[in-house]
Amino acid sequence: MPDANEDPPDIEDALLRRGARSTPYPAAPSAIRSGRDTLSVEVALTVFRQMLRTRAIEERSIKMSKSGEAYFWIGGPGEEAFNVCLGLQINKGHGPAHDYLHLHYRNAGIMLTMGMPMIDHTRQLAMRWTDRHSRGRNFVGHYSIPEWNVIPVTSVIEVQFAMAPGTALVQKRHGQKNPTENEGITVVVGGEAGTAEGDFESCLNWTTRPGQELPVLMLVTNNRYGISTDLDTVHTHRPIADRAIPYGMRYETIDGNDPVATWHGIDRAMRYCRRERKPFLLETMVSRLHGHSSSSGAQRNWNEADSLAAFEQKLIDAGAIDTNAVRALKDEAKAEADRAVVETMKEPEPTREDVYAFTYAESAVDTIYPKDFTGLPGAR
Amino acid sequence: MPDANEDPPDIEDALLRRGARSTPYPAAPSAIRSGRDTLSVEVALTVFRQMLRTRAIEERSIKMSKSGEAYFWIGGPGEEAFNVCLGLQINKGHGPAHDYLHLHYRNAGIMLTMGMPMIDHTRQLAMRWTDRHSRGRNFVGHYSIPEWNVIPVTSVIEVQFAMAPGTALVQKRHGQKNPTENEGITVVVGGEAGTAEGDFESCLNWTTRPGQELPVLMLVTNNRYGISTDLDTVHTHRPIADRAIPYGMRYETIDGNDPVATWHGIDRAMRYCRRERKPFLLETMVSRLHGHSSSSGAQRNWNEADSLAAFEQKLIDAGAIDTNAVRALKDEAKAEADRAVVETMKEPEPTREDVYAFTYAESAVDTIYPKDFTGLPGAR
Amino acid sequence: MANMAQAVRMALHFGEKHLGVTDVFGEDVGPPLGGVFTATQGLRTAWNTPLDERGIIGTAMGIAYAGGRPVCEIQFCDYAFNVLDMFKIAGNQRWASGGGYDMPLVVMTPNGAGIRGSLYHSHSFESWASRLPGWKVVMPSNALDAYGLMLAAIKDPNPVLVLLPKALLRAKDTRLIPGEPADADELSRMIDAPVNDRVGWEPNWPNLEDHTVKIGSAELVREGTFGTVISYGRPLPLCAQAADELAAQHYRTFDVIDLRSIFPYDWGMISRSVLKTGRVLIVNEDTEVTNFGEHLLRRVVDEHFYDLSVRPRTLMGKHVPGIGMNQNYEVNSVPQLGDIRTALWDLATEAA
Amino acid sequence: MANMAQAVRMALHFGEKHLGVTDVFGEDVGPPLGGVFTATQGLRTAWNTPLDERGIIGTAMGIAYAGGRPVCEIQFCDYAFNVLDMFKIAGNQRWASGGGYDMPLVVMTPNGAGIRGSLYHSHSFESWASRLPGWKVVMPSNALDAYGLMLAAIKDPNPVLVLLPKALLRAKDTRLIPGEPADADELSRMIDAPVNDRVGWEPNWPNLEDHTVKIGSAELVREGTFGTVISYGRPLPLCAQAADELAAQHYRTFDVIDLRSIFPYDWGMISRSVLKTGRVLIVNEDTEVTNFGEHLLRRVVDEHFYDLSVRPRTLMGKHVPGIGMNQNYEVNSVPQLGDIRTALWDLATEAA
Ligand SMILES: Cc1ncc(C[n+]2csc(CCOP(=O)(O)OP(=O)(O)O)c2C)c(N)n1
Ligand SMILES: Cc1ncc(C[n+]2csc(CCOP(=O)(O)OP(=O)(O)O)c2C)c(N)n1
Ligand SMILES: [Mg+2]
Ligand SMILES: [Mg+2]
Repeated sequence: MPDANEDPPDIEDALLRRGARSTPYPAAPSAIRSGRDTLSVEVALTVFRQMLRTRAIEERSIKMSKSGEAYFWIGGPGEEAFNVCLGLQINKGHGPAHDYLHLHYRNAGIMLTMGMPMIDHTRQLAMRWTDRHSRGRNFVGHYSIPEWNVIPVTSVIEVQFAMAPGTALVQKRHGQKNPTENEGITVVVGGEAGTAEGDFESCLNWTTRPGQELPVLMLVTNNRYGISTDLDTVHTHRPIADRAIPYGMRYETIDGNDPVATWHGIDRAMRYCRRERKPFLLETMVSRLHGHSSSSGAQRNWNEADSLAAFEQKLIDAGAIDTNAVRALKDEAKAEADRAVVETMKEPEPTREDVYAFTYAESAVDTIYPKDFTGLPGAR
Repeated sequence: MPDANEDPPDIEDALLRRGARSTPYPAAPSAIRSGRDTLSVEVALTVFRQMLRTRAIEERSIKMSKSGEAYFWIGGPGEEAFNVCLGLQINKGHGPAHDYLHLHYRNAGIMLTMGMPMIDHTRQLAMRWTDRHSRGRNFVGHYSIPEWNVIPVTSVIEVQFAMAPGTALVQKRHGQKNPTENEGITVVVGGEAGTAEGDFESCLNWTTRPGQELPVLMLVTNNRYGISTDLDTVHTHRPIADRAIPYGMRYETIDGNDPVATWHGIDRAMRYCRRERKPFLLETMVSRLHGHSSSSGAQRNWNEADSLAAFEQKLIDAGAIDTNAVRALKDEAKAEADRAVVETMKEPEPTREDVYAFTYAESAVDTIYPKDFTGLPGAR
Repeated sequence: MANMAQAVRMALHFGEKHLGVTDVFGEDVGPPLGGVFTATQGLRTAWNTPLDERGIIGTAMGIAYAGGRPVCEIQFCDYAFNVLDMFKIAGNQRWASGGGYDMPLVVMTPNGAGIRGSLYHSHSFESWASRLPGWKVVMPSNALDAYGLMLAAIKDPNPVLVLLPKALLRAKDTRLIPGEPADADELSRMIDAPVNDRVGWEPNWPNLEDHTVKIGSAELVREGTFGTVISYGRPLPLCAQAADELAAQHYRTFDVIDLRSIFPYDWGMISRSVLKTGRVLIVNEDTEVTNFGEHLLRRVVDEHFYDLSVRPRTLMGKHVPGIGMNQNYEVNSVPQLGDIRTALWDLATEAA
Repeated sequence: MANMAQAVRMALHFGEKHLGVTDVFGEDVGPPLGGVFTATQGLRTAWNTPLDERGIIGTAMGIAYAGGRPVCEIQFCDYAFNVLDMFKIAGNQRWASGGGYDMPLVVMTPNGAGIRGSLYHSHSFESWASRLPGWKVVMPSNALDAYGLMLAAIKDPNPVLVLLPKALLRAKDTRLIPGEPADADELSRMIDAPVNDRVGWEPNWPNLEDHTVKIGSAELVREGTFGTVISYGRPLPLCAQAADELAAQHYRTFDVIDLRSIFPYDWGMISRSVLKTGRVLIVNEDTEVTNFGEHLLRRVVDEHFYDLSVRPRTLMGKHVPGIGMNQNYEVNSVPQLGDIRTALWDLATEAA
């Protein structure tokens, strides 16, 4: 298998910024269609493969949480189309010329698609010292990758929406001073229930100050539930996307279970943010295939639509792939996930000595903690 | 002068719940008009007189803050039309059959119009123990009148919007159980800058839960400034009232400097809340005649439109009142304010012994503080 | 034999039936879930709110203002920090309004570490809460006290915060709540919602009786002479266990005080015990800088400095930004049984 | 001769010019007002925000994440309580992300009572702030230190909270900030915005120099042998004055320590002084239950119990729901000069 983890193949112009590589699958039809939207077979198959990989790591993760290899699981089975289509269109890199990502806790697919190896997911899940995101401190899916502008995910619902204007402000200024680096945007993701927190409104407001509009792509993954609470019981039956209206912000609601629609919905919204340097609110309707988290059992919910199964059928029906190739891809993805877990479980755990590490950055102006936190001031 | 403080005269059907009394002024024309709206002369003159009284107490209050009789002043000169028209239409009383008021700090006019004697305003301003709202503890305009459902005003901007759904919930249930007492609504008032806090959104959201809509009249007094900050620099140039749109809430923006328009705007919104048992967002455009507070000098700003002067002119032009009668009313109002101040300054201040008083209500299940707070547990 | 979650649920039922509770609400508090720890299953007045802690506390205040009797939940105390301003207001409004309004409000929230909850399901809240004048704050360490303190909280006309130690919510009590069936399985059949299909499920409440643990009354759970241990909540059973071990193995006995009420606290019981033993250890799991245990230590020093035989001690959580998910973080951040045993031993054996 | 507000303003100007400060922002921080206490007048990067504390701290964090150098203001610390969760996150994100990101963030906010500010312009915040691991917290008691601590805060790559004693913001220092003109009127003409028409006004900044007060370094402002007084912020000058009075009138001298840094604090200086005097008084104006001063007392008891000659003391604000507007409330709620003098006298004269 090509090392697609580190460097996913290039797709259309949205991806031109990455090195080119051709897709391994011969394309029978020229495009996959959904309503008026189409996706080239090349892109469609890449999306499909990344969706499969995402599903594989999620399912393996759930298994880990049940087997005792890990403890708590939360993630995004059912959101693969959204995660993958977003991950493929990110302007990846470090600093304000590139996109900043303020993510939710169901976004493994974004990271895998951007090139994060699966083991960087399982290390966090298994609470290893090698966990690059949190050194075994945080829940799974709480990523942090400075090189790619992935801001540390925190469990506190919606706070990422209050931070997003800050990164976007720096990006907008950076682009004004450096016109060739005027494409970076801030991408912020959260669930629909979380939009009831004031921070969601803060983001709407702070990104639309007159003359100071900010390039923030606000993404709401609407799975219609906050844990057990049905959205329809706690929120007026209008789309979350309507929240953009009082701010004159552009908005749209798309079917996040349809990868073709999702690809283009994200593309339209992103293009607008990148070029206009203004915000966009995009709501994607998604499924929650394994409930909220391992705390609610993480059993598969067969009543929810499965974007992956549907897309597989669609690609087969269109002659873009055959069942043998699908099986091979699935096996590959599962094997990749298994290898990550095996490797992970060999790795060291944090120790007693690590409790305080990384509390403070080195400081030349602090007489007590010049290097890092070392216990109470002057403690022996 | 009739003791209008305690019991303002009745006006039209909105006021039928109070005892009848006739107005002292002969009405030459039959109605005062503004656009398509009209107000009977009787009502117009009552509004006018209450506006004069409100202005008188505010101006006297500013003087107190400058003379050393008081310290800090904040209030509502420029919002008289709004305050008076609202105060006259409140369903006054105690308990869920009547209106609950969650007020802003510029609402002296509401209280005077509802019948609060001026001295209950100046006692707080002069920090007397006789201050019924706060025992000399809080800033002026931070009213609290349990008998009239006036919830304690707090300086923390916008929190009243998070509390309003609670009183309205009790009212709605009460009305469902007691169909003859199904008219009480919750009235919540705040400035336009404060709508940037998440609590404003909490109110929009919590009052529009499907099937659980709540009778809350959300009022925004838009004077276009938060202290020194021009709304146009920190908020998209759309009406604040648009914030109702994503929730399917009814909304309107009215000219709060026009008492006729204001009367009817409030009447329409209130009628809707009372009858439909649902929320309404009403934005009133108002003036800020003396700046933010005494901290910014409280000088008169002559660039702002003065609803009182304009209404006086309008009434005179219409032949509803003459200049002598206006002068007499003004003198009366000023004298009333002066008397309140003189009386206030004779009254006692709180003492050292009062510091802890009223921290806790009596409790039969508390072994340490059965009556009230008495210092640290077991303190001698 | 009820566990603490069941005890809370039964107390709330008692509150609905006999004490005028009008609303039990919060995120996932109503059907179908009945609370992330099942503490609100089957309650008549339970309902689900939007995901908005400010709305929860604000609405609770409004209900209380209008004469209702609300009990609301912050799903984890870790999520109370965006609404501390409203906690403050709920606590100060009576004072600020010169006694104009009471604020009969109960907020309950799971507290502390011990469920492998990582950063945001491990916070302790009692030190923050103790800084909220106007509030009363209680924390049970067992199911019976949870029942009794919850009833006190409901009856008290002031705002009361009930902190529930997360790690003890599933711990069964050895004692029965008055009215509770003696058989734990029977209780479960009566009041635990079925795991899967809950449509049409109704609880079958036992005929519960009043049992009120008064606010401000601690309990002396062990008696001894070699020192005084003051604790509450999750570490309390560990303190009792450590004391038992030292008593059995080394004949060193201790007064172990379960404070139960954080504020107001039972100064009388603390004071009497300190006078008797002259040795004090205060144990809790909250972070150690500006910790409520330090307040207790200050009171002890204020009033009993000259009665102390040896240095009074605290054993508290480390000053860390969070409790890490890996257990090596947690066991080295919050006091464990071994730490308590060692601290007790040192306290008892230090030469006066 | 600058007052504290001017000193902060000059420090921020120095920060913009030499230390890479990119944004100074908050409610009314930008033109025309330049801050409710004038501390941000004339600054090149100052701007006004919506009335939204969560947006302020959140945006500051975002700016810091993206490589900016933000200094933001919460208009009064009294309004920081709806955003404590984000304070916590700003403090824990480095630890939580295993050192992935620094958080070079400065938050400044006026603190404490003394301006007749009633309930909501009188809160003290240092005890709350000291419970935020990952943060550094400083509080100057004079203009020169305000300048020096603000520069340290800006240079430090960690989140630093600068608490400014409200009541001292207009207090002039006797010393000059390096580069400040000797004539206070001249300084005012150069950097104070005109009261009325500000259109076109530009400050004329003096050529300021670096002067950094390192975080964690206290200052011994009085030396003596009869006791150790530990304070900071608003009560500090009162402690110095009380010490001077007792020295002049009764020949009782004291070490008076201006802590300056709340966290981390200068334990070395405290420890040395306590060893010398054996008598300790800790003074601040925050409410007394779970007060940072109680933490300091606990440290003293932990490490110097057997070095103490007499009971160590605290003098703190009362546990009240608020500071009342009428001065009779305030003077009986927070320590006054007379209270401090009495406490010092008692400390010095208690028989060992
Ligand atoms: C501020 C805060 N309150 C409560 C929680 C507990 N909690 C975790 S996830 C969740 C539901 C989130 O629902 P939604 O925003 O729709 O996201 P989803 O999980 O459906 O993707 C809740 C209430 C939290 N993490 N943070
Ligand atoms: C939560 C909070 N933040 C900041 C303040 C300080 N403050 C007092 S009034 C005010 C401006 C309010 O503006 P607006 O809401 O428009 O009301 P207005 O004063 O114009 O009537 C501010 C920022 C406060 N009182 N509360
Ligand atoms: Mg959801
Ligand atoms: Mg305004």
